[in-house]
Amino acid sequence: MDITWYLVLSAFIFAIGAAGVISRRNPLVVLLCLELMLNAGNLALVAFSRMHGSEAGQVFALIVMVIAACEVVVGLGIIVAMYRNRLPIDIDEMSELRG
Amino acid sequence: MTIHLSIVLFLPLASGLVAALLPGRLARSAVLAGPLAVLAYVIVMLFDYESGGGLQWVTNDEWISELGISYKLGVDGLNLFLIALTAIAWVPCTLVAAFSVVERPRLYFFHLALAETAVLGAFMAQDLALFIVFFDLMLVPFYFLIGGWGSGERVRATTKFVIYTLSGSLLMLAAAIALGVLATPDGGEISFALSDLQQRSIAEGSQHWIVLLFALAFFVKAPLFPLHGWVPETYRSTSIPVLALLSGVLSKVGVYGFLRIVLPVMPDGAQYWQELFIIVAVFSILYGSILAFSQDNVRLVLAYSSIAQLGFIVLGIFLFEEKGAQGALFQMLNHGLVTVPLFLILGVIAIRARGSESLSALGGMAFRAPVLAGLFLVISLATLAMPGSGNFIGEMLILFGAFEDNLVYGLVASVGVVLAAVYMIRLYQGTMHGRVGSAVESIDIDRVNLAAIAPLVAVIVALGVYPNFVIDRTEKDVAKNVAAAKRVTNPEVSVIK
Amino acid sequence: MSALLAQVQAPEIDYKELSPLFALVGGSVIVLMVGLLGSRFARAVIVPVLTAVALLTAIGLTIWIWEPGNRDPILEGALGVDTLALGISMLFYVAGLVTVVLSLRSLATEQAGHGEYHSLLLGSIAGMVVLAGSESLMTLFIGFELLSIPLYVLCATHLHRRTSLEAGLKYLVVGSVGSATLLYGLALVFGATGAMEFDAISGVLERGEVSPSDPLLLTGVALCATGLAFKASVAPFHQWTPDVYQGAPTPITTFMAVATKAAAFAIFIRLFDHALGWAELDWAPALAVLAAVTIVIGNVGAIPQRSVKRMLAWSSVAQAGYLLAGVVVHTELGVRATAFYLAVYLLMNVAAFAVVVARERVSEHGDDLRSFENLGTISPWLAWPMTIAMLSLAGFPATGGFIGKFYLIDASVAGDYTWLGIAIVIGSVLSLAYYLRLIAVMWMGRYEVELPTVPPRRVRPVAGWSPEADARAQPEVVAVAVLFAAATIAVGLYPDPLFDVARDVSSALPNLH
Amino acid sequence: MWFEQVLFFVAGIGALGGALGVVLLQNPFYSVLSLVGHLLGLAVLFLLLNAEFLAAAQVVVYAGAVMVLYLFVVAYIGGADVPLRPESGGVAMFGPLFAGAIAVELCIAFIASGLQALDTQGADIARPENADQFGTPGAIGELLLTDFLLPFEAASFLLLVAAVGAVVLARRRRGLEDAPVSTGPTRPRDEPPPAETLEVRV
Amino acid sequence: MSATSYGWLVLAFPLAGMLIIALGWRVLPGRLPGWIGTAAIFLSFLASIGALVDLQDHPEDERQLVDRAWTYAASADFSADVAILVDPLSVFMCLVVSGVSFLIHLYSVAYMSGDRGYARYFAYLNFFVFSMLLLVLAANFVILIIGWAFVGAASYLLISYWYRRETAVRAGIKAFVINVIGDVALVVAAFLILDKIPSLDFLTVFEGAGAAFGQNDGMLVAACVLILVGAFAKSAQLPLHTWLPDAMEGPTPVSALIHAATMVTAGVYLIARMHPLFELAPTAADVGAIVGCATLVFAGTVAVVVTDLKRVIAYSTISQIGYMVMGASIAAYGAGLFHLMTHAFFKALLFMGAGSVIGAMAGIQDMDRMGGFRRAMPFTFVTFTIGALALAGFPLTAGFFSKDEIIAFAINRGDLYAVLAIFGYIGAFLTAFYAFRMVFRVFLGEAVPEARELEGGHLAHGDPVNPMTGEPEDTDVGFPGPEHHVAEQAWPMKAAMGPLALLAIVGGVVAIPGVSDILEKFLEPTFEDSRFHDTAPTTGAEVWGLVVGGLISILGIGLAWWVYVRKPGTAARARERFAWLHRFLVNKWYFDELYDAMFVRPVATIGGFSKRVIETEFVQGTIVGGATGVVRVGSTFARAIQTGYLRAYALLLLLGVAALTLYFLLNSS
Repeated sequence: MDITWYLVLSAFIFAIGAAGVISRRNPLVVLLCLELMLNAGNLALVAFSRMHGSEAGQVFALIVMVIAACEVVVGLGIIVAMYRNRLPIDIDEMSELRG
Repeated sequence: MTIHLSIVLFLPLASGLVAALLPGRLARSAVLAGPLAVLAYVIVMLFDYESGGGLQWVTNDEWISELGISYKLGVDGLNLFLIALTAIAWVPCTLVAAFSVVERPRLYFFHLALAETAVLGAFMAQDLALFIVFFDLMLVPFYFLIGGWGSGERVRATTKFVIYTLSGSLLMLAAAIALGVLATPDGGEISFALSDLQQRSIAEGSQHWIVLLFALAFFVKAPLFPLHGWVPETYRSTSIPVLALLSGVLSKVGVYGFLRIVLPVMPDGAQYWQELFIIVAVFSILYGSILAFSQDNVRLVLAYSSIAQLGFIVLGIFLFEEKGAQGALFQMLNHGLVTVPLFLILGVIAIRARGSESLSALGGMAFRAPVLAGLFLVISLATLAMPGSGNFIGEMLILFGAFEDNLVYGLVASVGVVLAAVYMIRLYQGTMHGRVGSAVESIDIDRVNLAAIAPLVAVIVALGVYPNFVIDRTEKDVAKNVAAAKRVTNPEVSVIK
Repeated sequence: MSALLAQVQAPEIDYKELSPLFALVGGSVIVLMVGLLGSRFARAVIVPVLTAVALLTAIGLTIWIWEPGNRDPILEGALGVDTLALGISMLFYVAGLVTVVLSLRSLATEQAGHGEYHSLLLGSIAGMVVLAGSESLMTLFIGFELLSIPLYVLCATHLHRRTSLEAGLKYLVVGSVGSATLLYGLALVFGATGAMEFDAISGVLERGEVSPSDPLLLTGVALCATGLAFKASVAPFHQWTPDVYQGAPTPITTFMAVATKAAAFAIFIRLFDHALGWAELDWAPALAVLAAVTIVIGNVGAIPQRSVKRMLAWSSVAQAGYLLAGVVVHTELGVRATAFYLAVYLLMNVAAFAVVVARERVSEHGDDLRSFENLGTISPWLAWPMTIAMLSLAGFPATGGFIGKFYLIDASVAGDYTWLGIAIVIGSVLSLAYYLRLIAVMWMGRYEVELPTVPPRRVRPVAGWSPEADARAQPEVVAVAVLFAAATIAVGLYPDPLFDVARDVSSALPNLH
Repeated sequence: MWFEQVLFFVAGIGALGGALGVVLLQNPFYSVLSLVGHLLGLAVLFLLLNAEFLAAAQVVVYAGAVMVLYLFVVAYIGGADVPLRPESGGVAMFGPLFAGAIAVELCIAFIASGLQALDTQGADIARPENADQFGTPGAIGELLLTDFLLPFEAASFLLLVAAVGAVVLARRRRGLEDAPVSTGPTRPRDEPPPAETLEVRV
Repeated sequence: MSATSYGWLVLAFPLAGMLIIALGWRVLPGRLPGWIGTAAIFLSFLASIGALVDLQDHPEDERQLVDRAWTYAASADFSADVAILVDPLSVFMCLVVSGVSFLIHLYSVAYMSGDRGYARYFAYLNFFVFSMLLLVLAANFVILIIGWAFVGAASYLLISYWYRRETAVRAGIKAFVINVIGDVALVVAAFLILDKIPSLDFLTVFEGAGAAFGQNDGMLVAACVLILVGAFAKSAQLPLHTWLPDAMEGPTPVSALIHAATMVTAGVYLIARMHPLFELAPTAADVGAIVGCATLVFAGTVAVVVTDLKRVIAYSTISQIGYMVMGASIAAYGAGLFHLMTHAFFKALLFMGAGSVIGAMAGIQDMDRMGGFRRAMPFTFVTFTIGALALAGFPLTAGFFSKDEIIAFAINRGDLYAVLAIFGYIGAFLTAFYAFRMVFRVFLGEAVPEARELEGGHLAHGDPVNPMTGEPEDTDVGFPGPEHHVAEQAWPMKAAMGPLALLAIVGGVVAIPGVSDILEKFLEPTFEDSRFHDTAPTTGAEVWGLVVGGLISILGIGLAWWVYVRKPGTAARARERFAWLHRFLVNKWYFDELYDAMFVRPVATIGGFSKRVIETEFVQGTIVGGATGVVRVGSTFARAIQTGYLRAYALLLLLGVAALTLYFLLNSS
């Protein structure tokens, strides 16, 4: 299979993730969509590393996984804190700061 | 390399700082000491000055080498008398202020002193960037003085004033930097020193827009039609001593910039806009005069009259010819000298009319106030450029220059002279003569104001008797500064005499 | 096993040059541990002191290893410890110190726990240092995240306050979108050039192995630009800024305002002016437009604000626009101007925010304009620093802001971006509208100052009635305000030392014209 | 090589479907599960790209740890019963539009790019017998300890920081009980702070 | 002492007097200011005599002495010194001015006694004399213009001397503005000359004129016309005459001094001074002649109908100056100046008489209210009649010789000028008529109450009212305070009127055709360069002229006698018969209304318009409002997209990404 195929695939995953971030109101799902976007990046990285035959890309992807995990943790932490404060778990409700 | 100018420059600020720290009574004397010392210093300079001797008492130090900004001060015919004007004007205004301000006096004194330093700096600066620094710095104290101690819609007024002026001068900043950069030869060090800028030349094309931006800044400051939007509100709500300075001295900084910077450094650009600017100036003369005598508020009469006066000055400058420029420079001095006492007198009058400042409510005050009336009369006559006053010589030179350039402009401008007579006499009669206005009580001028105004009147008369004292000292440098522009306008004439 | 290890020749690690980083990381861990101690004293006093010590050590070490000129990155080309990195990281340290002082008695520290709070702070600073010095795409990304993730948490540390959590969540989500975009962009750049290290990338471009205008590369550049622009809050990626700045605890806002921006621009300079320098013709115009848009949006956005924090946030957007101009021109002068302005920007914003902290702790109006009325008479020691800060931000002479703008315009004009210089000027004019208003409120408040018309659904003042309100104005806060205001003036009058630093900083980058 | 191609398409479709599922499924619980599916698909693709170690890590760390964490939280706050009002119009409508635009632009970039390598299977990655093969744990590990030491260390530090952050946010602390009472579900709070679960992994 | 030092003295005394009075107003007691002022003028009169004597010692061709004090202003080719020119012409003027002024000061000492502005009055008066002398002694255009403007200012101050009278104030500003127009005209003229001849000094200019300008050179004509405008403004010639009648608001002695004897004749002096230029520009000279002629007729007609005593004299002044201007313009310089001198005598005399009558009438100036003062104030009656005779040009009085010499000269120039001469005779007839209209209506007929009261030996008292509007006066300012009616009793008034009466009779001896030509000879050094110098009419012709003139004046007097004494009521009947004509004349040919419609109104309208529309709509509205408006729109936009919805932010971010990527893709190759 040509590398391009993988890349196109990653592009679409990226787009789906982005669309999800915009259209979902449940912060948990939004976090999942962010994961999607990062994974798209990973796929591209791995594909390119295969293309160039250098493992740098793969290492990068590995690091990205860690980072993704961290984001998730913090994100979930905030959601939990919101929940603890009896705040509705709904992104559109979080719009007091504006203007 | 002398330190004199630096001393003169920072004396007021120092005194202001001291005043800000001293208790009330002492503060008053302290803040008076600064301007007085400056005045004394400047008077010595006036007589010590060697006319035609180029820049004198030059101070030239590196300030910000990285940006090519040097701390370069100097005095020549062009700014000698403007510095003198500043020194002269600040004393009476500080005096009046010192005895009239009640709330937060120390802060007031500090700003007043800072303002003097800034203005002096703008006049002394021989480095474009330094000039702009002081030019903008000026606004800070005045912002506070108007907003903090004015009357009526003071905050709105001061905000408008500062934004208006600064939008002009920031554009000028950009233009100035562009000038400095474009003028720098390849591999050369960037420098804003005027002497360097005059040597280096920049492409005519870029001169055009640079000059335009400069002009914007200066016209707003002057002010000239149609950039005088800030004038009415500011004049209405500024306290008298500050207003006197604002209208008498600050308005000169801009037009001075034309003579000092634009003409010598960017003659082509200046020449490109000459026609337009002359028309603007002439129109301002008419417009200002006409509005001046359709106003009822005495402050606004003077406000618009100074628009007309500055129209004359700009006209004189953009004739690119010795007589006109000389007249303009002389007129800057004269206008300052008459405007300051005029406003102080208006302050006196307002007090005697229970604060009323509308001509319809004033009148007939002369009766028990002959001294006030007399002083006011002399100043009014000088303001309308009565022959025998310095103002007359100034305007005559400008007119002569204008006629040489184009008879029509000259004639239109002369109409302005007649109109000036109308509104000034109207102002004088409206306050001093006629039926006694309601709420007017006729009491003669008080000591403080007399002490402030009388010397100014003496100076005015003196200039009327011997105007050549000024012209003789300024002539050569004026000629030098218009030379380039004149050469551009009519190449066949060889200029410097 | 041993055989395997034998094959692995470990990279030589230059501990000297890494020392500041160690100071921070070590400090972070130690602080975390000390924070777990039982005694209130240990938590409330020792922890901040240790943090400060860590930062001061870092400063000292930075000065120790300071050495101008272009130098090879260490750790297999991962990290550059050149004057650019060091110079900018100085700003982080100072900002960190200020934050420590400002949050001494802040409620955020209480709720987050002193140890955690400070260790997160140090962690974020470490991330900034890595980011500022990153010489490879991977380092860039890890630094980027290491800087962001603690900040997400810190924004939310007012756990009782809804707006604080909101700020945290917004920052997290939008930020993650930003970093995902950045990641994809990095991936594309890697794909196009096949290299991770900036030197290698610029080498590839220089040798023309990949045309600088290859679609793949440029798309990558676009995505990277987006990610970084987001961090630097450049329009149209600025929208998180006002909300987050307003929602976060003010000390953290201060930190974000000055440090994050500095980090973002450091990497902007590295990536664009160094790695992608050879593609200048492709990216410079686009960034220039972004800069202009940012300047306008930021300023007009600030005009109708009543909340001072929010107003400063918008103004920081505008400042980002000014700074970007220095990057766009892609000249040594531009880099210098940017670095210089970053420093000045730190000084004046810290002064301003310190005053906000002091006010919102005592006034029931929180950070609303109303709580600054007559400050000039109530407490001049706060009013003057604020005034100076505002004047400096507005670019009045005799303040650092003037010199900074002068420098930036100078750079733009010299780089044939005169119109960008004009844009900067116009921006400053617009900015007068709100800076002067604040000054008027402080000094002329007794008289009618036209406060902006209250928005239809009005933003509740962030602090004020908030728990912070019961605290009293603290001397250390005032001290910070005065100190930095004085510094602003000092720089305005005698900027030469700062210029020398800026020159060193710019000397770190090769192939600038 | 038809086998490889079939595998690509199967995995690709799996990944895509998983992704779509995440976005489209209303119940966050199912979203999580479909993300797991997506991850598995990706893992396969990684294998096809000679990234064995990465594929393994993907399955273990992601599909294992992170998703479990997710499920915990979802269960904890009951994401399911968050009232999902119909998506507010404009934004939700434009979202997919711009996302699609970006996807198209990226594809154009890939196709229009001048790099020949894109249309190949990738560079030759054959290595001598005794050396670690491309993408094997040994090779990656070696890289992590040599070329990419800094990112590696930084990442570990980042994990620590993130853990601290999670603690800060989610730790139960006195004072929360008297937090401003807003309409919200009141339920027993009995959960291990999620942070620890992750800290163990590091 | 040399003539020039005398000249400086002439200037110095009044100036000193002015300063002493002005600065010492608080300390000087009672009438002392008046006496100081009078003394100053007297000294300067003596100085003028000194100058005269000294000048006569010089040989004929060295009687034009210039003395520079200091450089006034010098820039580029513009250069002017403070310098005086002492030559027969200026000395002649000095004598007339200081002489008449002295007498009028003397008169004022009594007349103004009890006015609360006593000191102010004499300060003004001295200042005026100083300015007038500066004007006549000026050696270059700049100094000339300065003096020119100073006298204008002085006249302004004295017109609105009673500054709480609205009418006085209005009259003042009118006079001032018209005078300024004159000044500006002079400035422009000065430029036009400087442009060709690089100097402002009279003598240099006159020498260079011939070389620089051709005959009737356009520029020169323009310059001369402008000079004429200046002269007209000052001398109240058409169309700039309207201010003079209103100037009667000032105290009567002021009217006598400034608005009859001296200042208003400055125009004549100016034309005479500039004769070398005018002779190069005959066209301009003709303009002067025609305007002068028209003015003299016009003013005559108005004077016939006006009933305000002072204004009758004012219009007669305008008309008499018309003669002088005509004379000077047709190169009858000697004659013109001769008439200037005699006119100064008898017109001052007339005003003084009028003053004492008005005093007796308690401030009323309307002739309809007067009558029969013959017995009440005989001295005034006699002197006033003498003045009237001289004005009417009754044979052998001073006016007789001077006026007719001008006409004779005109006839002698022939063609066009002959026509002017005819009009001159018509004017003479009118003059004779209205002169005696005054005499008969004021002094003859039966005595009005005030007159009888005066015969009773004490003055009439009435509450002071403004003679124009009739509104009560604000006596704070002084006149007409109750104790002000001094009529003719105070000796200084008699002492002033006596000599003038004498001069009005015998003043003619200095130039009686065929008998004496002292004046001619004396002025010769100034005018010998004139082309018409030797074309003076023959004695025979002049004698004929005198005869005709005498007859005409007698006719006029006779008619007046017929109308007002023989058949009283004729006037009323005539008035009914020619009502329209009367209205036209009483309204002074509607000049004021015309100017109001032509200049005042339009300017006021423009002012109002720009105040209401341009300022608000354009300057504030478009420029300021426009800018702020744009900004406001921008900020509302920035605010509007800041919805606070996270997903909206993400959307914008995505949009940004898409746009940016698109841009880069388009740029890529």
